[in-house]
Amino acid sequence: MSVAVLYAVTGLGLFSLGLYALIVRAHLLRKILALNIMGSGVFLVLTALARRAPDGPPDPVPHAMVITGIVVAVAATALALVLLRRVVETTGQPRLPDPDSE
Amino acid sequence: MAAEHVSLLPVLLIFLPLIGALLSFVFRRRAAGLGIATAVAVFVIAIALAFSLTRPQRYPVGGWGAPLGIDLVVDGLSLIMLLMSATVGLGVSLYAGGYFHARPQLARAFWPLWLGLWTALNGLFLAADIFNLYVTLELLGLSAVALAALGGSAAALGGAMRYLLVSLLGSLLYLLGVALLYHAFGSVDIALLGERASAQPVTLAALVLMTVGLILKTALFPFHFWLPPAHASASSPVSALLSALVVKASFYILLRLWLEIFEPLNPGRGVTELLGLLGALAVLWGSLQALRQTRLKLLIAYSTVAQLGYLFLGFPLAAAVGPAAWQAVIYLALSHALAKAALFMAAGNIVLFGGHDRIADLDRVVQRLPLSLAAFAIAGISLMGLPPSGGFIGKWLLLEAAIEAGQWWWVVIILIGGMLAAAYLFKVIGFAFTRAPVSHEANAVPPVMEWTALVLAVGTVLLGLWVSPLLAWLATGNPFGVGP
Amino acid sequence: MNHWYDWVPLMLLGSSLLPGLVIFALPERSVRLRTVLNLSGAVVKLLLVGWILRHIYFDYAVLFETRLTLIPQLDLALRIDPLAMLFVTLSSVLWLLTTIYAIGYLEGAPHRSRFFGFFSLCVTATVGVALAANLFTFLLFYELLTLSTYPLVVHRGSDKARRAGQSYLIYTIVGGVLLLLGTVWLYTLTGSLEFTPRGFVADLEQRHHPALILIFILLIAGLGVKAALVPLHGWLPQAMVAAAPVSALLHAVAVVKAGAFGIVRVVYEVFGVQFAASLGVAVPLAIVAAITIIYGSIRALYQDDLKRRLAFSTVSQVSYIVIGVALAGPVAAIGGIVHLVHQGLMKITLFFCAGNLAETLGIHKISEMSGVGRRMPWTMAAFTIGAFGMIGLPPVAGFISKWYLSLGAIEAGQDWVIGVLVISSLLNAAYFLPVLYTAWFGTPPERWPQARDFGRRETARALLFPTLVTGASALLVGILAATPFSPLAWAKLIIEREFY
Amino acid sequence: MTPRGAAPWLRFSVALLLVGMFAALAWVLLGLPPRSAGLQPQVAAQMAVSGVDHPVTAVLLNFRGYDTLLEMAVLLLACLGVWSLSPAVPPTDETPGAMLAALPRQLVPLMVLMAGYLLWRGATGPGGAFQAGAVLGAAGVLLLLTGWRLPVRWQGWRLRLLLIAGVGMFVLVALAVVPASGVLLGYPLPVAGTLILLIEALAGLSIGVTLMALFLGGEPGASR
Repeated sequence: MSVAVLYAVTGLGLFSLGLYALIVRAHLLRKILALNIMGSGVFLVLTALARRAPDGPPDPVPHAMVITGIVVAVAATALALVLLRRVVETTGQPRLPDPDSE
Repeated sequence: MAAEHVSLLPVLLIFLPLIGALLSFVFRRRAAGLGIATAVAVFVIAIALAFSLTRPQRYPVGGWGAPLGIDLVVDGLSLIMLLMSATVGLGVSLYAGGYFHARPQLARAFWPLWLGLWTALNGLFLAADIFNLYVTLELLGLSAVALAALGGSAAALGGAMRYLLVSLLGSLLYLLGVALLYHAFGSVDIALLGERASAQPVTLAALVLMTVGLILKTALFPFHFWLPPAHASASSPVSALLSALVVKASFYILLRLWLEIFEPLNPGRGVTELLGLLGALAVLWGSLQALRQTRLKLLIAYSTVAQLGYLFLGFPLAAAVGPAAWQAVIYLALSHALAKAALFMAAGNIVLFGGHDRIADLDRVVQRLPLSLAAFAIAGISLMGLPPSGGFIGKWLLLEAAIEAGQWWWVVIILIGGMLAAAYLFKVIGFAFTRAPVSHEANAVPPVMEWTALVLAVGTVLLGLWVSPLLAWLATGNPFGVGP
Repeated sequence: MNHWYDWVPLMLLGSSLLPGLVIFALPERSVRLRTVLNLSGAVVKLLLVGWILRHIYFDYAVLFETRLTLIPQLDLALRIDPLAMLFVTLSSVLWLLTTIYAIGYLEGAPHRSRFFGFFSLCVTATVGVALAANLFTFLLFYELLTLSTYPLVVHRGSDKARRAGQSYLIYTIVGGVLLLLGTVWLYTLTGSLEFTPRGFVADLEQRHHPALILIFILLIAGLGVKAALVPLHGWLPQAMVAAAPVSALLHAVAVVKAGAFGIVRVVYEVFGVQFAASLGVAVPLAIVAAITIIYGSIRALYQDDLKRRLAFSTVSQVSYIVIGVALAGPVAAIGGIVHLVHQGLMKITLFFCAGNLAETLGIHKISEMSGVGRRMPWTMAAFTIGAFGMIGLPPVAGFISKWYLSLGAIEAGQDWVIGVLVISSLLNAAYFLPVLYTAWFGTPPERWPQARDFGRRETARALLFPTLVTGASALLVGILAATPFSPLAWAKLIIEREFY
Repeated sequence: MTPRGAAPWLRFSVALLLVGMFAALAWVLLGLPPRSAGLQPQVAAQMAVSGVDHPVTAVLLNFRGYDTLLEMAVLLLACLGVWSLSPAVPPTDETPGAMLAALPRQLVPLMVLMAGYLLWRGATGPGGAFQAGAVLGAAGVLLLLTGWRLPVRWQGWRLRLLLIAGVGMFVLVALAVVPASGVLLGYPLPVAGTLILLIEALAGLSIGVTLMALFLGGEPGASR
């Protein structure tokens, strides 16, 4: 296993861990963090595998994609956090309302 | 590096709403005017594109061309989706002009967000690059969530939160699929991937990840749980946008990937049958839930769950009879967009007028809003699949495909779905005729809101009569390939 | 569509559609404008019909057709042919009369714009059903008819009306679904749905025959809902909750006839009657029709509510048309097709009369009719003509139908049908004669349930005039059956096309 | 109250499922070819006409500039979404301690300088608008944390103009080059470097301001 693939598999691990927390944890802050960890996992997969270029510098395209992805993740996280604050303000609870209680 | 002359119209469809969003953000007081002007312009350009497009066009942004650069592609399928978003978008813009007139606080948030969402939609329908699709998908998701939360009620915020989490999860699954495909085949251009991709584990893994991510966003059963609360608790113009357009976008991506990358690799009947089965369950479950609802907007939202189910019947049917099934599905999607927008608008008028959306007490309201009721009924006819309507044509084509395929179970689902739709819609329409005391506290509904609902509803009837030109447009560039 | 002739079918539709749409938009109080629109629409349609009939009579070669291609091979097509004109003429004449009647009947009632709007839509749908040149177009207008009659059934807004509306919808929507399925299936086999004299499916390979039998069943079941074939008839008696003009035009003529008319089209111009017989589906259809005839008559015997009795009588009588068609012989077919017109005239007369009784004296039940003949002699005279016709007494129109049906049964070698006709006639007599006896010879009560005063006349002019016209017509088409312009002559012309 | 999570059996089955997913995907990754250049050769071949010297910057601002444009729209729309949700967190009146008050005075100028350097550096090495914007945003956050408040006159249209400046300039350039090169975002080579620097400068500024605005958690000066 090359180093590149090792990093990529680590990225997969982060992705899986994040997904676990996203499903299992009820606290919204944890869910938001979980999504961030998943995102980092995907970014790691993208960049790590770019290292497989036989000679010369690594493939720059995935790097550019990751920068784009990070900005998107920052934006999404900011929106999620503010939304979380509003949910806590209106319901008093940092978790999703029961959909059946409408 | 100057490319051959290609039409700038597709580019304008992305940049006009973006510029509109920026301007309406800076010049807040003029937001509504700017928004409506943008909407009219986008609509006109979409129509112009429809009449000028004779063969599919590829537009290399920056002049680089795939795989280094990003290409935009217009073919019949994108064209129909663009027309759909242009028509519903114009309708919603006019409606929103009336709706938000009395709520300037919300209006100034609505216009830039909505125009941003429109940018994302048009960009998405034109994209030919799976990473670019990811960016448009996120732009779409975030603006949709922000719009869904605009209502500000606890239900709206909770619904938006859930929507955001699901949307982000879907995007990440999709992005992981993009990463796999790029690193396996060295391109993110859909056409190149279609040429290079071969049936191997990494392709299958990408297929599964991307499909799961996208059906999450499309709210296919059993991932539909987030849709009804988010769509029902949003403010009415937003509900119309979410149900009519936003969910179609992720379906569109799925369809594109499927047609150009995955289907030629023959991933096996298991995949298509499973998607079809989930679609069938969505039709049944969504309809039954709609029948159970006591609130009008929730009923309409569950109806969306059901109607989205039909789209997935295309997978098994296209595997059996070829492109005709996709034609049917796209026609259904188009009709649903108009009909659902009209329904949510009419429901919005009813809520605005009577101050509530309890179905059992609607009789006090609907009789005094004959235009909205007419819009509701006419749009309902299309959802039931009764003639003359686009929904009828779509259902006819789908039935034809199912019968030709000899797959009778889908036939039964399609027919039962239609009857259930009639049941839950007539549950509402029936109240138009009961004798009810006239309510006293009623808010005036701006006429433009009633008329736009009605015009969109009548649009579904026109879709039932003006079929062949639309099908001819859809066939531009043969987006569904040739049948088996 | 280059010649202006080709717009004629569209004009036939437009003459009721446009007034209908305008009427929807009218405020409740503009009574006069609404009346003018209604009547001028009806008159224009009648003039068009007259012009077309004259045209066909003198120059049969001209074919009027309006066509819009929806999907390749699938057209929205309206065509004028003799069978279509039979139904169009019937509906146009009766629409004018019923409109006059309804204007009188609904004077001062709420929501009249809505009522007349949907009324016009119904007539449009009926004319569309008649003119449909293929099964696809037929289906389209057939469903439109369902949708536009629903508001009329629930128009009163009472709980009872809503329940009736619900049951009407359930029946008709399920029927529509069956029809849709049959139609699409047929289309996948043939690639065409154009109505063609003597049918267009006979050329299909042998291996498709089981499918064709199923398609036939689906189509007939779908149409049978509106034609009220037993056991699909349940909605009809319930729908009697609607106002009298609705019962009269729609539930005695337009809706049930649309079903029966569809059966005629399917048997003759989709399958072809010979081919249907060779598939072995014609005789079962005749048996279902026979059961419906007997069952409807028996149920009618037990109704005290006048409109319900008439409704069950409709169930029974409409199947005369079906049985005539199913017997697969030209003579019986003439009987069946001519009954389309005859039954329409007679039944609308009866419903008008029932409406007159209800509106003038508040009479809804047969047990309240004692001696009403002396109070309302003109109305009851018309009623008597209608009832005699139903029983089949000469010279009223009903006799002609039954005569041809019986001859046809013998010709087709189905003698048992004569037995059915005889039993049915006896039953008809059993449920109509007592009514007539009470009405003419019973003692009038001290006071009527809800009498209204109309001065020297027995009831409002707008109510009496249409009743007398239809009653007289029912008599005249019987007496003048042998003349060249009678419905009978027209039916013979149609049958020539279908058989030879 | 802390919300409880899923039931144990659910956790267990989810964990099992995810382990399976992880294993399957890891196996897939192991199956990828160990050597692959991706698009690196194509990028290298076109570097000369990209207007910059650093490949990542070339991809971001030129080859796939359209992605970057949309991605800046994502950031802007998220900010719009935040603003539409709530007004800014009301500032506290606590005066920071001496240490905190002194810190930004030392650091912020340095950070601004750093941002400028990163921006300029982006043309030839790692760096560019995003890195610069991030540092700028951090400077803003630092200021806010130490009691600095956005002046009222900067809260209205001026702030909004700053927020859209990056996307706005990008859109402007993207369309303005169409008459010259015939294609959207097709920079004419002689001015490509300049245009990219122009876009990057405004983008960096907007990103910094947007990050700071996001940190406020709502629209400054708005009332609910």
